[in-house]
Amino acid sequence: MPSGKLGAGVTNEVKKMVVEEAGDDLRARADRLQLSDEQLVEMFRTMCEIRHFEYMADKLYAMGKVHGTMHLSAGQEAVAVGTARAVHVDDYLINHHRGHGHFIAKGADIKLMMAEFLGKDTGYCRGRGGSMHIADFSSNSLGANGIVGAGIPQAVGVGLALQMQKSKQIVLAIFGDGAANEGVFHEALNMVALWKLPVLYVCENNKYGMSMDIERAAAKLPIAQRAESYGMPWYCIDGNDILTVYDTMKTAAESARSGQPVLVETLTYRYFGHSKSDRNLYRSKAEIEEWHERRDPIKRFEAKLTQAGIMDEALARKIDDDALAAIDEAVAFAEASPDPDPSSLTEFVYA
Amino acid sequence: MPSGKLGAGVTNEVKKMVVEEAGDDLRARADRLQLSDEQLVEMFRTMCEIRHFEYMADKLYAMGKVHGTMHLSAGQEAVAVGTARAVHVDDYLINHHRGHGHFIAKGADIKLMMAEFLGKDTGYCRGRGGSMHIADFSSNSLGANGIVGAGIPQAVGVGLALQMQKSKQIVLAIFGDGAANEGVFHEALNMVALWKLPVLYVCENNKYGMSMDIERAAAKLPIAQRAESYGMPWYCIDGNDILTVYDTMKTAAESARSGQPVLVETLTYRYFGHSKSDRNLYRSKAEIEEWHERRDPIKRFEAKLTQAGIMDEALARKIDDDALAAIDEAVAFAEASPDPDPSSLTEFVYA
Amino acid sequence: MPEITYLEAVRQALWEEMKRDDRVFLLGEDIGRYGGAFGVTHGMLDEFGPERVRETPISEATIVATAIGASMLGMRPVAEIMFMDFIYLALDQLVNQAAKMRFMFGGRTTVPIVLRMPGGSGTGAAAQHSQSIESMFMHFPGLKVVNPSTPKDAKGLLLTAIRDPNPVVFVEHKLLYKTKGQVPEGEYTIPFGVAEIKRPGKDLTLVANNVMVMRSLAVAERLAKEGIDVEVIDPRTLLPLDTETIIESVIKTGRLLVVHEACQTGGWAGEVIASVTGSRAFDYLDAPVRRLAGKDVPIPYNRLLERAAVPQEEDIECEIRAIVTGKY
Amino acid sequence: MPEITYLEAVRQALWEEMKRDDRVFLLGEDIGRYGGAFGVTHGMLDEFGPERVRETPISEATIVATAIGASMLGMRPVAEIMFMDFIYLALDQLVNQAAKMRFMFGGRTTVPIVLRMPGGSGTGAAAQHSQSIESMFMHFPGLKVVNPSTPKDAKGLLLTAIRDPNPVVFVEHKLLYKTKGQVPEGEYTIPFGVAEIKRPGKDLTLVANNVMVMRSLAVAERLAKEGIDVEVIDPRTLLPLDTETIIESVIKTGRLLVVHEACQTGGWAGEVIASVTGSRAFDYLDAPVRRLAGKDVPIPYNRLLERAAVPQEEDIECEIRAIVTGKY
Ligand SMILES: Cc1ncc(C[n+]2csc(CCOP(=O)(O)OP(=O)(O)O)c2C)c(N)n1
Ligand SMILES: Cc1ncc(C[n+]2csc(CCOP(=O)(O)OP(=O)(O)O)c2C)c(N)n1
Ligand SMILES: [Mg+2]
Ligand SMILES: [Mg+2]
Repeated sequence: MPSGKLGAGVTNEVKKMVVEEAGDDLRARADRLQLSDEQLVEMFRTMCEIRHFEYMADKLYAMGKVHGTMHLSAGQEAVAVGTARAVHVDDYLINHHRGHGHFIAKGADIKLMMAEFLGKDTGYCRGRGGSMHIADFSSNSLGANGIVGAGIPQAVGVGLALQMQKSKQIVLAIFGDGAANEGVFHEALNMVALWKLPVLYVCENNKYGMSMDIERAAAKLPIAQRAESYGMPWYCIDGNDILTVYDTMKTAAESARSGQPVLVETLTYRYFGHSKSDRNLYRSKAEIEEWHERRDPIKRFEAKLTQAGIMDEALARKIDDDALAAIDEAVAFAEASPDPDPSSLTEFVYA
Repeated sequence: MPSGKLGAGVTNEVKKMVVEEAGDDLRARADRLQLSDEQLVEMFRTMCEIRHFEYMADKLYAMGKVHGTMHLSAGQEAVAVGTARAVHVDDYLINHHRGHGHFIAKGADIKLMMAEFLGKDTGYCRGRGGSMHIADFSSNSLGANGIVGAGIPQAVGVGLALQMQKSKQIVLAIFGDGAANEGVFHEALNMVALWKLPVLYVCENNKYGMSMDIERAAAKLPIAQRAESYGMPWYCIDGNDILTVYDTMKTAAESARSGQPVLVETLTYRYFGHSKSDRNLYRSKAEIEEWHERRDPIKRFEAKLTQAGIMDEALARKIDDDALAAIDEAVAFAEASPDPDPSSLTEFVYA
Repeated sequence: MPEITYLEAVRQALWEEMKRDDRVFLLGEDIGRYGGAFGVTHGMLDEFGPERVRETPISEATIVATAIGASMLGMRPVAEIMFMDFIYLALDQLVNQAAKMRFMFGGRTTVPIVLRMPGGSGTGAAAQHSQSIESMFMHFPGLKVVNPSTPKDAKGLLLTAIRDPNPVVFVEHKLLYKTKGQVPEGEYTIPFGVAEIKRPGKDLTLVANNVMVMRSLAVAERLAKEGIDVEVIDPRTLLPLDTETIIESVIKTGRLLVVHEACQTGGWAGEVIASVTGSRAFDYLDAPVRRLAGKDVPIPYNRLLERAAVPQEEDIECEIRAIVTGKY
Repeated sequence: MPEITYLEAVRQALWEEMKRDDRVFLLGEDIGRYGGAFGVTHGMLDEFGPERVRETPISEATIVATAIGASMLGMRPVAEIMFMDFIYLALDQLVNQAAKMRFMFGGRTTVPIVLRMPGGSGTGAAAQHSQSIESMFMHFPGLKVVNPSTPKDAKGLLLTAIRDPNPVVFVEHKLLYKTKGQVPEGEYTIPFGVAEIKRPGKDLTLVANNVMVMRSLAVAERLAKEGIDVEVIDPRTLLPLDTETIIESVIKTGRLLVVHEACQTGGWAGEVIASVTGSRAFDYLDAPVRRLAGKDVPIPYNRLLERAAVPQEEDIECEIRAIVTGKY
């Protein structure tokens, strides 16, 4: 049983954005979840890689090497990794604009991601898509979306195809708290519930849709309780506690696989501004620090891993350094890559 | 207290579409609702008028006098009249495609309605709109809509204007069970709840959206329970018992007037096919007869009025005859009216 | 060759392709027992079952999104948008998503969906059920826009549409459903981007789509008796548009008239005219190039107004006379 | 006259009109503290408060519907659609509702709403945040389409838009926000349907909108030194479109080139060209009428590809030379 509550309204806690992580110690929990030390460490490593990717992206932008905008997910690493590890590698992913972490967690090649981010011909989308449109069809990553909420109804079609093809795969569809106010959220949840499609919806609630505090955008919280309108099970969990995420997603994924779609809301926080145009006028320094200090998903996981003796200080540093090195390598690859040839402009409009 | 249940899931009954009408006898109930005999009789009379209007529309269509389609509301008269009498005459109405009854109940001039239905220049819309687009801005009837669900979000704007203008009026927005699956339903309910707008949403659940049985279109019933996603009160009531409708709408309207929007679902049934193209292949004769025989809103009200001695057989017949006569008069007026002058075609595109 | 209606031709194409390729399925509102608002899919539910003739809630945006998602997994969805006017509800999915995906993703995916939608006026359905917006879709690279005027074209082009790897908007016309025409025996397809000269002529090139092809041909036959020889060209697909055939014709006739029901301003006639007047055909033009199109008004309910809103045979005839006699 | 940016001009118009008329209010996403994605409404929340600078959830269809509903009760809503590409989500409300209501209802109501939306490429925002679809709106009778290229036009036309009783689509361009220009002191409005000759000339008539006006003027100045005298016309409003001014100009110059960033196929150049070649100006044409427009592709992310997708100064210069020298 996942530690997130099924159904029961955790409204008040959510309103205060205070969600206590499950109490039981890491070791016991990992055993129950049948997670080996190697797996736990790999999860930590991937979180570090995502964190470094995002800070590097920000740095490259500041250095004027990026033409375009970006939406960074630093602070939300536990959702990406905990979810990706809870589903099967061949399950499908429909991503959203703040999707770097989910791609990396699903195993994307950061070299090709970085190349796409810098608009190079070696990138996942041959430099045509950029940060907002990274996709990797070879690994069933169906792509990110620049239109908020637009991937939510597309998951209905992916789920329907899987059902018609009698596949055992599911589709994981990620979106934000703000996206849940688009009309397609309603149309899609009704349909997946009605048709019993293998869809796992994950709402990354990072408290804001751009500058809009969720409490000024949604009439009732948590977002996840909206699933009840469709008789769909839902969870609202601490998205910064990776094992809570993993645990919940395991249960949710199996439910989806058996034909009962689920909506999971993960409470988390974005560290960077919404995008390059953000001056952070709508939230307080104190709030941002609070999340960095007390709720950082990586620090929390690192502390537990070391407490449990699964990782020591030195290993942690090494893992982190290796992750950074991998990012530097990706940047080198991307920078050394050629731009697309302008004469190829009209390619790919039609198949 | 209305006889409809607030919140509590009447799901099962709804699934079976068996909703018992409130037990208490008419007299006691009318007294509690402070409805005079005159008012009760007027309500009956208006129901008869709507019924005759719809049958006449069907007849005119069969006679080939109508160019275009129509959506008739025969069988749903109690919703229209019970609702219209529960709100204030100057409250706003946003209507849907099956809207004849609501217009008549709001006091529209059936001559001008019939003229519009026949596409005459004397019609409410100068013959430009027809059955699907009748509006009467002089009486705050903001018009019907040919796009299913499109009026639902427009009510947000009307409610917002009323709030900004510090008006005491509310807006009544009518839509069907099928319309509740459009994305704008979700966007709009979230906003009216969030902004505490004076909006009363009425979902006329007549069991089908065109040929689509509500159980094949909505993942969970009743439709009204969807209001909980937004913390909005809701009712699911017997829409063929006019006093239950009146009673519930009174309470709901006052709630809306005080800034707490409400969603009321009225269980009813459409007698005619969806539109001219309907061959009724998706529902059984038995079902249709069942509703005619056991649940007809006019028969039920007539029986109670006579039982209570408020109206006798003879008066009932006279009222019915007068209503029919009024319709005949409207037809005569419409048929005697001129078509719009083709040279006026480009008028009204711009103000 | 058997004679069937335009409606039957569309159904035959769907039916035969579903028999041939089990990745093909239909989705939309009331397409099952009801057979769709115009009866196009009548009988298909019994033949193919509710999985492949999938009825949806009234949620147009998600109908199109569902087609997109399924197509990315190798399915071949054909969605019915009950009336063309309703596509606005799904335009983000069609334009920002389906049309742009292949390009945004660097050619690494395809979105093979077909959206069937009846357009046009003439049934008294008024402003929200009668629009002709095929021109709009031409402005969205990534889409293909098909617009048949005969049963033969309808069947052959729909088969091509379903097999095309790109998103295709397949525009039908309400007034054509009951019209009859000969259709070849057995399977055949008609390529996109190939206009058909429905009637050869030497005095004037008239380009028209769907219902206007029928009306223009009727007028052309009448005028032929007076020695006015009109060449009637049906592009059949608006995107890709076969400008070569039109340019060649104008070089021959020296005169061009484009006729469509869609509102004149912003209508596809402008695209045809710009393509011709910017081409080598310019030097062969003997007269101003003209267009006869729907008035710039929403479609009215009243029968007389509705008729006056779009080109009728008498309007076409009068415009042709004006051009050939140089009087306007 | 004071010099201000295009962005400040838009804000000034909103600010002054909200001071003058308390029926006017703003609604949209992140238009408060954030000031909108481009900062246009920055500072207005503090001045006018959250009621009149109303931030909404991310629900575009209902943003437009809310404006419609409020306008029918006498309010004057000005909604911001953060990026033009998002309007597809609200197109049913804009086209089936706002544009058709007055007509459907027999002239008994008006829908005075303004939708501001920035369009255009050049910021690396890729396919879903860079489209130019002003042409599309021209095809929807009932709407008015405004598209200013200078701070002066932006302010004067926005005031006119807010006071207009009809639904108005007000298209801004991201690359123009920071451009500066002189704006008259005090209140002034600019009427719809009146093109402005931004530069008189006698050799060729060049019609362009927003960013392309700027680029065309730069090229025109360069070519003037070589004695090639280009007349640059900015329609300013695409609907209504001032075809008379363009026709008069073509009668004078005998040559026409239309330049826009929007994709060529189905773009508004076709409308201008059809209006001219169908008019009395036809007899004065000395050369094929040409258009130079965006390539028929979604806007790519990569800087070089993005630049190649829309007309640049060198492309405009080269096209002008080709026309005046008759070489193409
Ligand atoms: C349809 C649409 N509306 C608005 C935007 C602009 N926009 C981009 S991201 C964003 C906020 C989305 O919030 P949320 O869904 O919570 O995701 P987050 O950015 O917080 O991860 C907005 C308003 C958009 N891209 N698409
Ligand atoms: C957006 C849109 N989709 C589909 C239709 C076609 N249509 C007209 S009425 C209708 C059924 C609506 O069902 P409901 O909302 O229950 O109203 P009812 O007709 O049952 O009164 C449909 C599908 C439409 N007019 N608009
Ligand atoms: Mg968010
Ligand atoms: Mg219904």
